[in-house]
Amino acid sequence: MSGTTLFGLGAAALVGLGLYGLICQPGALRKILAFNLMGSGIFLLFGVIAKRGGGALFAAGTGSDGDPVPQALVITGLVVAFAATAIAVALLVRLAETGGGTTLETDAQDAPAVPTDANLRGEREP
Amino acid sequence: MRLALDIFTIVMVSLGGLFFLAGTVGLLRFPDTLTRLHALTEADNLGLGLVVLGLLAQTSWPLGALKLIALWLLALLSGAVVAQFLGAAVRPADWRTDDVSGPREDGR
Amino acid sequence: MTQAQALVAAGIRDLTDLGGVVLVFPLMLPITGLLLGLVLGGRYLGRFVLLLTLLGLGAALAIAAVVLVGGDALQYLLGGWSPPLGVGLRADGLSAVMLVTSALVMLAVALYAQRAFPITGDGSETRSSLVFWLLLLGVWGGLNTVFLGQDLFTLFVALELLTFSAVPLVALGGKPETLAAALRYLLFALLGSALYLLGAVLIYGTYGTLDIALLAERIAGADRWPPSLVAAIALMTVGLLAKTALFPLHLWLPPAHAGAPPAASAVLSALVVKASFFLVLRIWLDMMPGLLATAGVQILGAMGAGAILVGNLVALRQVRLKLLIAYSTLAQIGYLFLLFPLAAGAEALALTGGTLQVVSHACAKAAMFMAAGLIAAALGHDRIGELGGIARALPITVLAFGLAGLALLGLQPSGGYLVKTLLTSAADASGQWWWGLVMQAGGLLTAAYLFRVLGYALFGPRADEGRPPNLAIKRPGRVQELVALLLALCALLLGLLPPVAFDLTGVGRAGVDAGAAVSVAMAGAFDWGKLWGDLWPVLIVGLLVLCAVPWPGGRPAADADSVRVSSSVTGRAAAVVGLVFERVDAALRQWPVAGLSLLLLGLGLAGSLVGGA
Amino acid sequence: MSVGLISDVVLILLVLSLAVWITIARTAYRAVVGFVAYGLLMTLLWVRLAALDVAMTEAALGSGLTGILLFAAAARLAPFEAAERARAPAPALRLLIGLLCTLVAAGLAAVVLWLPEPAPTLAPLVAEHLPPTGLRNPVTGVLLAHRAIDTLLESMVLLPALIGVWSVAADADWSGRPGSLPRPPASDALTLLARILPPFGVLVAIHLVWIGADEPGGKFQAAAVLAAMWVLVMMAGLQQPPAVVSRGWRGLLVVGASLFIAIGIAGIWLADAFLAYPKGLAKPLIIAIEVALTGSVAVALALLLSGPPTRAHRCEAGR
Amino acid sequence: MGRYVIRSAVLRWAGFLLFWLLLAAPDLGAPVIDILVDLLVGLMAAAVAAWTSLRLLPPTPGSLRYGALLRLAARVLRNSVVSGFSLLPRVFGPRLSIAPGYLSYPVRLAPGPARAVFGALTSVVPGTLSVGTDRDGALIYHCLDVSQPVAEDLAIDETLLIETLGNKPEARDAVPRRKGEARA
Repeated sequence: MSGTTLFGLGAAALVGLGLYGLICQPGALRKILAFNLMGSGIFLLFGVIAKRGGGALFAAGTGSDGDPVPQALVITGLVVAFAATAIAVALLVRLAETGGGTTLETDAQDAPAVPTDANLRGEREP
Repeated sequence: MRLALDIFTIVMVSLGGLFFLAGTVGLLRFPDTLTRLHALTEADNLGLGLVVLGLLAQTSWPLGALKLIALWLLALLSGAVVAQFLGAAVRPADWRTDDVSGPREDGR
Repeated sequence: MTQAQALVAAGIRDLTDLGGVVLVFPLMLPITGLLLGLVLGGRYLGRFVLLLTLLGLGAALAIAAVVLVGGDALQYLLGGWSPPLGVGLRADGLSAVMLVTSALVMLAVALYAQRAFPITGDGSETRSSLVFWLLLLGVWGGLNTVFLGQDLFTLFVALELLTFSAVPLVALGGKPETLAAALRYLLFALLGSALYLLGAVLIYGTYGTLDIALLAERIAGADRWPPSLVAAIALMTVGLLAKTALFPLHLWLPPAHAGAPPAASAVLSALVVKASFFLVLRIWLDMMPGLLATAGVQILGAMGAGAILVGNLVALRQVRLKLLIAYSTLAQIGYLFLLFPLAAGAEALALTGGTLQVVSHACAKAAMFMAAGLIAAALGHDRIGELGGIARALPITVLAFGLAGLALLGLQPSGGYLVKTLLTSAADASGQWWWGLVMQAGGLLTAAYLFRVLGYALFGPRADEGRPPNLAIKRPGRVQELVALLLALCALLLGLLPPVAFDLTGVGRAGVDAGAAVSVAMAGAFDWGKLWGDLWPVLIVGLLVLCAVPWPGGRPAADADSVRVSSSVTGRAAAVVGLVFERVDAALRQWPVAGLSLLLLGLGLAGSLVGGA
Repeated sequence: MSVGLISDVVLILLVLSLAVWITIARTAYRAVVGFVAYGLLMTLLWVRLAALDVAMTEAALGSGLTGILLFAAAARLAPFEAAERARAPAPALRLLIGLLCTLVAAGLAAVVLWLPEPAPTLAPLVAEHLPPTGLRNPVTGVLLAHRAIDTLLESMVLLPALIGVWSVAADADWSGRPGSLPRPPASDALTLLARILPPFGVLVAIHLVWIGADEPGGKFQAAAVLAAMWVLVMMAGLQQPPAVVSRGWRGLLVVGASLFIAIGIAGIWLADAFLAYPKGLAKPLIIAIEVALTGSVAVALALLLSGPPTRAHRCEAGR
Repeated sequence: MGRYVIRSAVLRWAGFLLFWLLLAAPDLGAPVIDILVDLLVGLMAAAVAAWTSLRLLPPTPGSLRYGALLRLAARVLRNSVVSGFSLLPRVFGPRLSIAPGYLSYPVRLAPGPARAVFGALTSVVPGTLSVGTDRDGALIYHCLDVSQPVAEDLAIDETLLIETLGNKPEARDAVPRRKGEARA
């Protein structure tokens, strides 16, 4: 078994772990962490596939020998994952500040209040 | 000459390794966080310095050597800062004093 | 040919000469608008976006015209690089329909929201106006990219653009409940996109390309499906279902769509959930038509049926109008997924019906949310039991709501009627009568909650009597009312379009003659016998529901949920059934349970595809 | 068993045990500490996979900036953790979900083992189509030429995300400055680092962009380094985060994507396709786009970290 | 703008240019035009870095005394090595011969970059770690062995640093206090 295949198996395990955390962790921050874990497993799989498709094609002169397409996709994906984490953290911190707690296990019946045009405009003004 | 340089490298790198080992042993044996911090950061600083010194004999002059030295200085700086940080964070409460350095400078 | 027609034809020919580069326009218009809007800031943002949506509608109509007249899909290679290395754009009939629909709804929302997200007196921007207008553009850009993209990874980025723009719209109100709804939406959507991306990796690892057309060729050429392909399809499908909120993965939808400001709810319900559905369609119909022959379509159909039944029944029990509409969206998403089992037997009928459902629901649901927003703004609340007399104060708004409801319900000549007829005949043609039964039941339940709302609005005890003046009903803007009404009329009169207009659906797709299917469906639609046959069950349901509504001077509406306290026989029966479904729904909407459903659904889909080819 | 394989085994085992730690750690703070270490190990994995561009991005973005973001959040949310633990799903449900997740992971592992041989690849195509761009780093070629639309969309994705982060502010605070960055106690050590390190970071970032056309490096790595430096300066209190209403900063945010789109549209006439570069001008144009995008992305990343505007800074807003 | 600003701007710019050359490691075999373009970019990059540095760390009027700087560097280096080696028997010895404790050192340097440099410099030396400032503005050190003459050593270091920065060190008015008990 090659190291690349090994990393592929590791990626599968990371996805499983992340999936478990995302579903079972009660706290939203832990869910966000689990999402990042799962994401890095997926990116790692991209890396494995890039390495498999590489060979020595680019060995000369460029210092990289993978399939560059998945590598480029991972870079894009990393930036997207960071943006996702940032929004999630901002929402979560604000939710905690406004007294909404940090779990998402809210009961089915607590319906949100109606945001109307009127209270949208001025509701947070003192 | 080549041989002398190689021997120098080997000695220095081994000595550096010894300090890394000392840092790790200290990390395990020392009683509290602060003393462990001493062992880890400072022994490793010296260890890294010795390793860099050993490698200087192997790299190209002057670019490679300067690069190594720059690397070492950066590691020293960040090591010292991080250690001070951690130290300030774990300092016992009776030594914790509230913000005596006055209002921080703002703007620029 | 008249002179005007000749002029139009000439214009379209010019556009055809321009070729696929016109596809860049719907892609870049919202994105450039977002960049400009961010720098320009608040002052003229609303007007600016309105202008953009007008331009966008023009572009979408032009593309639709070119596609329809040309009779073939438009293609464009970005940067001149051809797949698999480069990324292509492609507009077939389906894309064109989606482009036009989204541009239309965007224009309506931009008109509607002028008053809700206005310019302040001193010209400085406010939080909600900047966020709303810019993210509206973000949503639009994401949608258009989804409709035109041909590369699975580009589509991933587009979906994320869409999600990141849609989620903050939900939280615009800033209350803890809406923040929680937004966070739940975001995290579940992220789970969905992670699964989708995982599928895309496996596809790349198997075929070395992410281009849908190339993949279709390579997959069709294979003797049997490799395991990685089966896993990829299951992962991508289930990820997209999570983002569409197909039952039972709908935990995020009701609070998110009900908690957003009305203008945003309209976009979210009408368009955003359709984007991920559209991708499921692309994958199952275009990338891998062989999937239609597997048991997977029955799973998707069953989920759709579950959505119709549970969504409608739970909608019936809602206390708040916006939540009722949100649950109605859940049910209407279900109709979309009936398309898959039906397409296996009768593709032309099912696809035409499904596409029409997207359009009709988009218009009707946007109109409903807009009307509900106006009602909530006027009353200061949206509790259904206290809507009494609102019809007298806001006749146009209630009319818009009612017409939109009729369109969903499926009475002639509405879009809903066409959808129902097409899908039912597809069910007959493919010998799957049970889906037809589900649709009939769904229609009656829709009638029930529609009449419940209208009953309160028309005949309920006057809620505004004896109110202090500061709580008196506030008049909405005339433009807002008219926009809602026009959208409702669009949905209602969809069936009166000439059948040739529906040919668009089939462009770029062999064997789909949508125009013919529609003409057959509309034939005899206005026959009195047929009309009566459709009408009497609805009327009976309406009467039954009206029995449960408190009349003026009757029972006090202290408990807003009249069905729960109803003493009539029908009320009791409905209450028991409703209660059971409500409990089921509440249990399914717990996060771990929804996660469990997701895993089971994914594994089930993978199992149903193993061994197929 | 070769040395390389042994180190791979050790590396992946370390990564997996850290992942388990992140999942089961008692507090979120510990989990985040684990996550930062995990990110550093992932960087090593990427080096082992011969993807230096990705390794740099992972180190700067996946471990560094995400780490700061999560640290700040974990510190602020620590008081809620007791309540969270009480809401954990029932053990039976957890067991069931755990079993299903294991099943999914096992299935994936099997699929990975069954991936077709020889592996399909676009590497030869990229090699063939790299010369017209004048670039020598194939990853940059894919990002800026062959799949330019992804890069453009991705730089756009940051803007709704940023607006989304801003959107959770209170209405009255809109004209304030972002205030979510962790502010460690006024400490000379951090200030010293924030005074000395950033110029070097700037040099490294410029270097990464400049060589990115030909060697590993590029705008995202450079932008992440720049953003980290700026965040350091703001955390040490040497500079205030900019107000979100500031037009100048917003201009910086959009300049990269705007230039990209402008050059892309010009390509319709000059190079016969949207997002195509005229012959011979490809490399200079790509470098121009990279430079502009670096600035925009760096500002976006730093502002994403800085969070929504807050009341605390309202009095001095409007500059 | 004083002359010292211009002087330190030029100096820093040159230093950053050197660092750039280290990073870029120009290939002298390349075509001349490429080398020139690279150099141009390097000049600009160094200018940007120097500008950043001037903003973050404004230059002060005094000029560095290079003799004192050398002596300071030598002393820190020597201290590091000596106390580093003295650490070895403590760590590896059968019983830990350490006497950790705190020490409050009333520092003469004004708060700001100079004091931070002092804190960092002394933290590099094994055995002492600056962990903050106390109420009177004195630096708090944590020492591995408080039985060593740590405060005296610190005073010598500080004097050298003050000299390096171009100021005359004033005489110490008081012996540094020593606080904290040995905890072995």
